[in-house]
Amino acid sequence: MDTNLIFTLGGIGLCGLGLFGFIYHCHLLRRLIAFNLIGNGTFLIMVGFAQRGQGVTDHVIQALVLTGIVVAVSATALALVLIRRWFHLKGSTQLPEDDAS
Amino acid sequence: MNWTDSLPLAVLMTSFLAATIIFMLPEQKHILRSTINLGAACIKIILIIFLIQAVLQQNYPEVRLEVLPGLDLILRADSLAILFAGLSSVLWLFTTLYAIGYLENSPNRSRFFGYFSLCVASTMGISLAGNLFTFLIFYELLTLSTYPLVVHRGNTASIKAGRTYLIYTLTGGVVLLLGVASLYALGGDIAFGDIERTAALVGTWPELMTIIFILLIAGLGVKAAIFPFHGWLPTAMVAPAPVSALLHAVAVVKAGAFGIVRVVYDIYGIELSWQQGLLYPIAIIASFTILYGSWRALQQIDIKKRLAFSTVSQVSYILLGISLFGPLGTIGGLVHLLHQGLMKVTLFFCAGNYAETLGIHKIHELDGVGQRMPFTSIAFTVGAMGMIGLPPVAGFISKWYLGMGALEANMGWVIFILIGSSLLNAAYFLPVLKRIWFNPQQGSWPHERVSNCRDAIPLLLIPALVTASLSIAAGLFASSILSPLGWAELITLREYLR
Amino acid sequence: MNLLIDLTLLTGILAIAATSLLSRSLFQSVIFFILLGLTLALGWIRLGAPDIALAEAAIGAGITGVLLLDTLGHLKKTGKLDKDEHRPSYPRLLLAILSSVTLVVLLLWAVFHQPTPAIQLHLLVEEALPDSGVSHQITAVLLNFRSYDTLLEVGVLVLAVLVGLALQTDQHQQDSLPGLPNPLLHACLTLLVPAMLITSMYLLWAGSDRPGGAFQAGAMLAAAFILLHLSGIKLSAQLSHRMMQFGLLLGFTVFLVVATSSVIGGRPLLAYPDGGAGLLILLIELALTLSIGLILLSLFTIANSPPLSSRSGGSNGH
Amino acid sequence: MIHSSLLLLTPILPLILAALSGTPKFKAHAGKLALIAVIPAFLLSLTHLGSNEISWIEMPALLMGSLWQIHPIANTFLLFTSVLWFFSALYAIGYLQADKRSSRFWILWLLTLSGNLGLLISADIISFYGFFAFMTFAGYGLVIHTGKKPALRAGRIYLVMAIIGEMLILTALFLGSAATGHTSIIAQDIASAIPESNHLNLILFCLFFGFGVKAGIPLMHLWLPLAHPVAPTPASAVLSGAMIKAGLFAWISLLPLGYLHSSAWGMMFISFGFLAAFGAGIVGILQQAPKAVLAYSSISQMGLMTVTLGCLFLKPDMTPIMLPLLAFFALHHALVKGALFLSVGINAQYKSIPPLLFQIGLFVPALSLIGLMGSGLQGKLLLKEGLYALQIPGIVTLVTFSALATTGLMFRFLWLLKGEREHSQPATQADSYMQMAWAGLLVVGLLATSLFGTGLESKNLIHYPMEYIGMLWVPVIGLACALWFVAHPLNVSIPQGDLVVLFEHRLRFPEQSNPTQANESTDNVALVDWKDKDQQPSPSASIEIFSRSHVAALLGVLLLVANLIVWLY
Amino acid sequence: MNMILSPIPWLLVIPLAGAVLTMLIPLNWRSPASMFGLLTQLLASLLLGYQVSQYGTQIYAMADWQAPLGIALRADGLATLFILMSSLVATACALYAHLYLNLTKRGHFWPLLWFLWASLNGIWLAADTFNLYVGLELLTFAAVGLVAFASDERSLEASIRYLYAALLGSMAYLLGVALLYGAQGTLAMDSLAETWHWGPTNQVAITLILGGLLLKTAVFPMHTWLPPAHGGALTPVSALLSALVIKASFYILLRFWVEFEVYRHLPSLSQLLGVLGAGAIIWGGWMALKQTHLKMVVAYSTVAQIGYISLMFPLLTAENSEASLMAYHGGILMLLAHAFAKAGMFLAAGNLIYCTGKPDLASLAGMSRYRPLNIFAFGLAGVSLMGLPPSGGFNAKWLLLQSSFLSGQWWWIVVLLIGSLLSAAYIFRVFAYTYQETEATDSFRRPPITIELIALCLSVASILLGFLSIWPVNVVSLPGPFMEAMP
Repeated sequence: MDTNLIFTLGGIGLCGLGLFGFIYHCHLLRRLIAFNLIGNGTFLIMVGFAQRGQGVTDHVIQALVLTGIVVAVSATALALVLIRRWFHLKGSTQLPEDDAS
Repeated sequence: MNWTDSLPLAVLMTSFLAATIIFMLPEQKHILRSTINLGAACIKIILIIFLIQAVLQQNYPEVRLEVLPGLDLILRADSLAILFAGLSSVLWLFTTLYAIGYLENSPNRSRFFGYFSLCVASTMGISLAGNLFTFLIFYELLTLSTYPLVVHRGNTASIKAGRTYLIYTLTGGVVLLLGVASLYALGGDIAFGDIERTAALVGTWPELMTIIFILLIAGLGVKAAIFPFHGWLPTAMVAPAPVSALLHAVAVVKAGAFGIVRVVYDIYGIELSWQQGLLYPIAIIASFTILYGSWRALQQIDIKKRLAFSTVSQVSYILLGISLFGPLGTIGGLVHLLHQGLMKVTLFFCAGNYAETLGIHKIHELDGVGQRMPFTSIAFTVGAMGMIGLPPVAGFISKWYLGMGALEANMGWVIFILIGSSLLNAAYFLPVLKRIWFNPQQGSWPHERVSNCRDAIPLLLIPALVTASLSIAAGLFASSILSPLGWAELITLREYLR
Repeated sequence: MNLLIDLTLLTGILAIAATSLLSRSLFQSVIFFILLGLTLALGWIRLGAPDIALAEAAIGAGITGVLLLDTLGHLKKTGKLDKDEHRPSYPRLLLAILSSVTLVVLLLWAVFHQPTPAIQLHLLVEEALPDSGVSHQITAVLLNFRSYDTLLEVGVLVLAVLVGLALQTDQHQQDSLPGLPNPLLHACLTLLVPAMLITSMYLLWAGSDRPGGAFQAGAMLAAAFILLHLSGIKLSAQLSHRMMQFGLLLGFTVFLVVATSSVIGGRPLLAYPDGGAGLLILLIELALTLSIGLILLSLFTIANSPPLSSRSGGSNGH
Repeated sequence: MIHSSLLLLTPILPLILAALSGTPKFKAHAGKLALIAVIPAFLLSLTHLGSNEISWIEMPALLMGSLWQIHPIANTFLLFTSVLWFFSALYAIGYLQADKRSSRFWILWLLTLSGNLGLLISADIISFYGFFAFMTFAGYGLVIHTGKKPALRAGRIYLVMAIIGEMLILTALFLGSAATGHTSIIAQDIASAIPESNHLNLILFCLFFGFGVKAGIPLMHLWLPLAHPVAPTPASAVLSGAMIKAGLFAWISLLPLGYLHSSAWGMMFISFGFLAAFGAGIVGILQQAPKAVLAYSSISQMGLMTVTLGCLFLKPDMTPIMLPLLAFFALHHALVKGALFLSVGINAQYKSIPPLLFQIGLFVPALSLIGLMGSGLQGKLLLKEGLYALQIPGIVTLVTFSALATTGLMFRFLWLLKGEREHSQPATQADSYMQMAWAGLLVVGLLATSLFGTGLESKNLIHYPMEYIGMLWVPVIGLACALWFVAHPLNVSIPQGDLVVLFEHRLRFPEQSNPTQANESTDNVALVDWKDKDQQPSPSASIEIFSRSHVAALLGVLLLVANLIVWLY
Repeated sequence: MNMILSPIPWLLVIPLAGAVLTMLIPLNWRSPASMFGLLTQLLASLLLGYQVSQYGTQIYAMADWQAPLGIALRADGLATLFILMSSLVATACALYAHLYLNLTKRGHFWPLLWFLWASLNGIWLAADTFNLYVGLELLTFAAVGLVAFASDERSLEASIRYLYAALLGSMAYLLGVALLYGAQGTLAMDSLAETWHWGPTNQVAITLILGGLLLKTAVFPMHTWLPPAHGGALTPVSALLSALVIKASFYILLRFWVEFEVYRHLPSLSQLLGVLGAGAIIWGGWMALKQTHLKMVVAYSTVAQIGYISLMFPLLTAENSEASLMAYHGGILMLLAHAFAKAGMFLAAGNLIYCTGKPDLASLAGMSRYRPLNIFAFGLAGVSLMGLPPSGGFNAKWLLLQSSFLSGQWWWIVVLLIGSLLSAAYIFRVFAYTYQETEATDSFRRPPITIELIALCLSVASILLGFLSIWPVNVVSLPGPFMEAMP
């Protein structure tokens, strides 16, 4: 039971929670948060799992996670731009209910 | 590389290029368009003459293109190909001429003639195809290029008819595709005439090859309008007359029939098909279709519908001929391919003339039209006589050979089919002729077009007269070497001596 | 002891995440989300990844949180925030539970059957580090070994702004939010902003041999800019549009130019000339920091500004 | 060379003239063209008269290799055909003077003529069949020329019967040609090959009934008594005189006469022949229209010829002797019957003719037909002599007795003409064309023996007066009976076409409830109704109705019969 | 070979530089600059095509660091073909957009297009799993931007939907990559393939990657985001999205499938993909048949076509190596034909809508009279989509059929055939509308002939592919790691 494994498990939990939220929620903001949860979970898994395998601190994967975080924030920002536009046009915070995710 | 080798491609390209140019032309350039159309048609005929020469010298020009590994696109002019290509090219010329007259002052001519040329191009492709794959390609192309012609009028009826047409032909195409694909899966690329390969396959997988045969025939049978698959043909009658002529006389139904000829003769080989017992069912279905088509034709009151059902019946003559094992039956089937084309096109031209000049669509409106439009009526009479099978019109020649072929193949009962069909043909054509010639005119014509011609306008009349004369000539001079019969005999000779 | 901390953190993370997801109030969700980011930063430190911890705190929690909050505020202002939020349907709940449970089970299964990796990439990194021009592995990976990824990643950032700008359709938009006339904030800012700028510079500088780097520095810069923006000092309005754009693109452009120059010099793309790696990396990082700062700011302002109505756009076609 | 060109011209000249007469320029002179049209045929037959020479012309490119030839038997047929058509055309010029549709009539006339002449010179079955069909279908136009209701009905039945006949013929031709091993289409070869065919009986059946339609054998005769009265008189003349012989000619060319000895088929022919000879007599006597009587007379006479053919199945070796006799008898009948038909038209003009001449003109052909005068006497004697030589018991007696029927018919005919003169019709204008034609035909018919009988060993009856008396007793009995009937009228009449009436009613009935008909648009139906009430019924509607379902029914029966035969043999 | 002559870096640099440049220079300079870019890009693609077909697969080490540590680019036959395809289609769409959009829109369009193109080229060439992730994200953003670009409600909704789906997909992919890295310690595909071993970790990783990519490719039950996105975007964008963008994730999937020999170890997953494909064919076809808006028909058609392409997966598993090769060729050809045909069809559809001014089918009446050339273009594209000969679509279908026959998986034949009937049904339904003649007076706008010609060119290309199929088939069969991994 080392740190890497624990945080990997944490990542798994975050992913599970995030996926649940992403599917379950209709509200676009909530889904965005859920997405970010998945993202964070994934990052945790990336680092934790890789380091558990390598047995040492793995800088490569950390660099990748950095990239991932930046991408995630861009995605969030982009989504927010769209959501706000959507809200502005339709006054709604969710998409018309014709499908799930 | 002989220069004649590129001829098949050139034949195909004349129509393709014509189609492309016509599509590009603005709607108003009628004269230029007509010139291109007719010019292409004439060039094509000249090319075909060259091809005939080549084929007579036992030299079969061929063009090949590798499309996929082990799968070639082959254009090859053998004698059978020339038979069909010749018919199509000649009839194309006249149908074009007719169409120019028929569509005078109507909209959308650019579109019409473009697809028209495309349709002919695909017919050429069908006739010159050197293997089933190539055949399939052009066969489907034909479906596509005729659809816009069927729906050309754009009213609800024609769109509905177009849908029916598509449902039938595309389903047929799918079945055909299935057959062709499975054949290829079994034996790879089989060129037409390579019947030894098929024989080997049949030796290995007899049941499978029988199923494939059925698939192929069923797929092709849709276009050939054999019995359960004939439904599209009468509904497609809403198309303008030149299209009906084209559909019924040259392109579509013949493409199906021609395909069956190819499958039976050049894929399976006539002897093999006979030994496998594949021909007998075809004979039965064809016979049934012959009688059924005629029977339905009797019940129609619309001229074109009646002609359509007549086509259903007549095309099966070709199949019947194919299914009779023996040179005479083969000759009969092949020669009917041409004869029926000539005669049916004549009839449709005439029907179109009646509709266009006097607005006549129904049979009972024909009373006394012989006085008003004698030349058209003469042409119609010739066509009808041919359909009934009276000499010297071409129809008799085919019927004669079919009958002889049936006896040769020891299928005497076929004679009664022929006789019965002739009876029915007489039953539905003679009353029409009687109306035309002997009934007095009833009131005024439904919709008379003002013109100072006594008959239809020359552009409409001449093609009808020419094809009528051709159908007489084909019968009258049947024994000359370049007649359809002579050519069919040549093919048959080569087929059976192989 | 460490285990205990780890487990506590784990529990905390999961609990906060769950709260953030399931909380009735959206505001609460966002707050908990930010909290999660901070907790995660701790976790990253525990995982031996201070760089990520920094980035997580600055970007994951900070910028994302600000963006979310700002949007939330905007939604709140129009007052329709929770109105049309109806309970999701039952099948959807089922689907959600099912898929997340499947995912978790799969992941657990995968994690507990981890094989020993055949390749030890970190050894290769150690080996190649001297040639990379920097002494910090992460920076080496980001800007030398896998600089191509980074190039594309900056592209992603630029692209996000670009999309926002394209949607905005009109460059001279007025912000909907007025500046916060909060004197206290103003006072804080006078202290905070310079400090943040310095931190940012430091992070950038430190990146070559210890945790820190362009992204963290950029995030810090952005935070400063956003604070300024919120306090009414609008960078985007003051800079000319062209300048702003140039600033946004500076990092990417420099990166690209360096990359291309190596091709022209006969080397593979992005290969630094011998000995020039350190300098060039620094140059790129500098440009990147500025650009990232501006980009994140732009993302904030773009998201912040209401778009023009759709009628002005798309006059030509659908 | 000259023969070849004449052979060619024989069928083609009428065709060309038909095309010409369609043009406005020649429209007015179409009748004269019709006169010219027979000239090549006539010349051809004259040049071959009496010689045994066979001229032929081979056209390998035409149809499936055509062979046209003229041989002695055909020559006889060609001779009377051309003569009869010539005089009938002459007659028709007068007959149609007031007819607006004469143009159409002449075109059809020429077409029919072409067919009729062509079939006589065709040695291959394809041309033969072609010309035969041509004649049949063009002849339809002649039958319904008047466009009146009975004409249309007759035309309809004519057509239906003709088509059935055509199809039977075609079957026979298929099988016949197949019998030669698919090698030959020459009639002669086929005739000789038929006995070897597997389908011998089917072929004979088809030939017998197929051509029997034209030749008017019982059951197949239905159209004859209908068509003849309604057709224009000159058309009736050629129908009954010339075209009816086409059936006989076909039999002669295609039946395996001389190759096959078959008592069954012989008896079949003989029994049908006698049935025709006597049955037609009885039915004919009960007719009301003079032309109908003549039509039945034709059936009766054709019966005699059928009998002769039947005899040849019993005694094949006699064929070469009998055929010329038969041909001559046909010639006689054609000319005389033609004259009789023409006299129906002349009947109305009796006032313009000296009474004595008129009476002679009526009686001479009648007597000739009975066999008491002129060519009839000669023909009948020759025929009987031939039959004697066959040594088939009873035949000659029965043939002799058939004169009874003929007498009755002729009496009835003349009686009806007399009635017409007295009662109904107002006398019409004299017409020189008609009278000329009538007179010409009379003379030719009377002198046929001396003019055309060159090839036959003619007997001068003056040398055997007793024979003459021997021939006389039957007609005398017939006359006596007839007079008795005049005194005691029976008040029985059989409708024209006898059996067809039964068929028609039986077949027509379900037509009223034909759903397909009802389904046609309602305004259409209204149109038909209106037409029905008007003077012009919608004839084609009814013919379509007829054809639509009942041609098919007939077809079914036909196929059934054919299959039965196939199975039986 | 000299490094400077290799077109690979230029294939990435030019679009990226193009993106930067077009953002910076004034609006009215952007188009000419882009035109120049298009030209160079085409040249570079052709050069690459030439080099690869001459010298075989090329490996390009980024920043001169060899693969496990650095990032390698790999131009094998498959990648080259896709580069060429995207160059041609993107050029056509770009020219179209230049004529179709107004100045401002155009100004924003160019950088997005260049980013899109860069990401596509990056994905085609990538040989590194994480690099693929970044490429996918770049692609997603560019695509979402392009969708949202129409700035109306529909497109906005579509873009949000698209973004969410794409983000989820990317994240699943990333998770898979994380597991792979954890298990094997490398990200480069070559070294992954070398050290691959089928433990649970890798299986889960592949499942996750599969899921993510399926979502991004819009394979059947996860397709719902696609029709609104593709149907609601501006015409040239729709064309780009349908023709190229969805192909990217599919391409990655294919690479994984073959290079890691997934087909061999998880055959049931292959069958599952086939089933999903079948579902897509039928459902997509059916939905296309029910649409009332022209572009939605075309968009649903994409769903169905993806189904066709997915049918190659179960067929790849065939024991008969000839059959699997055929399936591979068929799938690639289908993909290629779909790219051209769908682009052509979208452009033609866009022209029609431009003419009528309304997006619905019913207002197309009389169109085939008014714009025959355009209808012709639409029809030609339709021919390929229906899989009717002569067309690339047909050849592809032919190969798939042959493959199904040879591998004995006959059930796919049924699906293929039903699918082509369905597609014929919905395409001809559109046709029927255009042929209708109504009394209403025609008030059509006339599009410039050039944009019609562009649509026509693409459609004709899809038809020509039917005659030239041998070339792409040969190119994708060039030897390389990918082909070695093929069964």
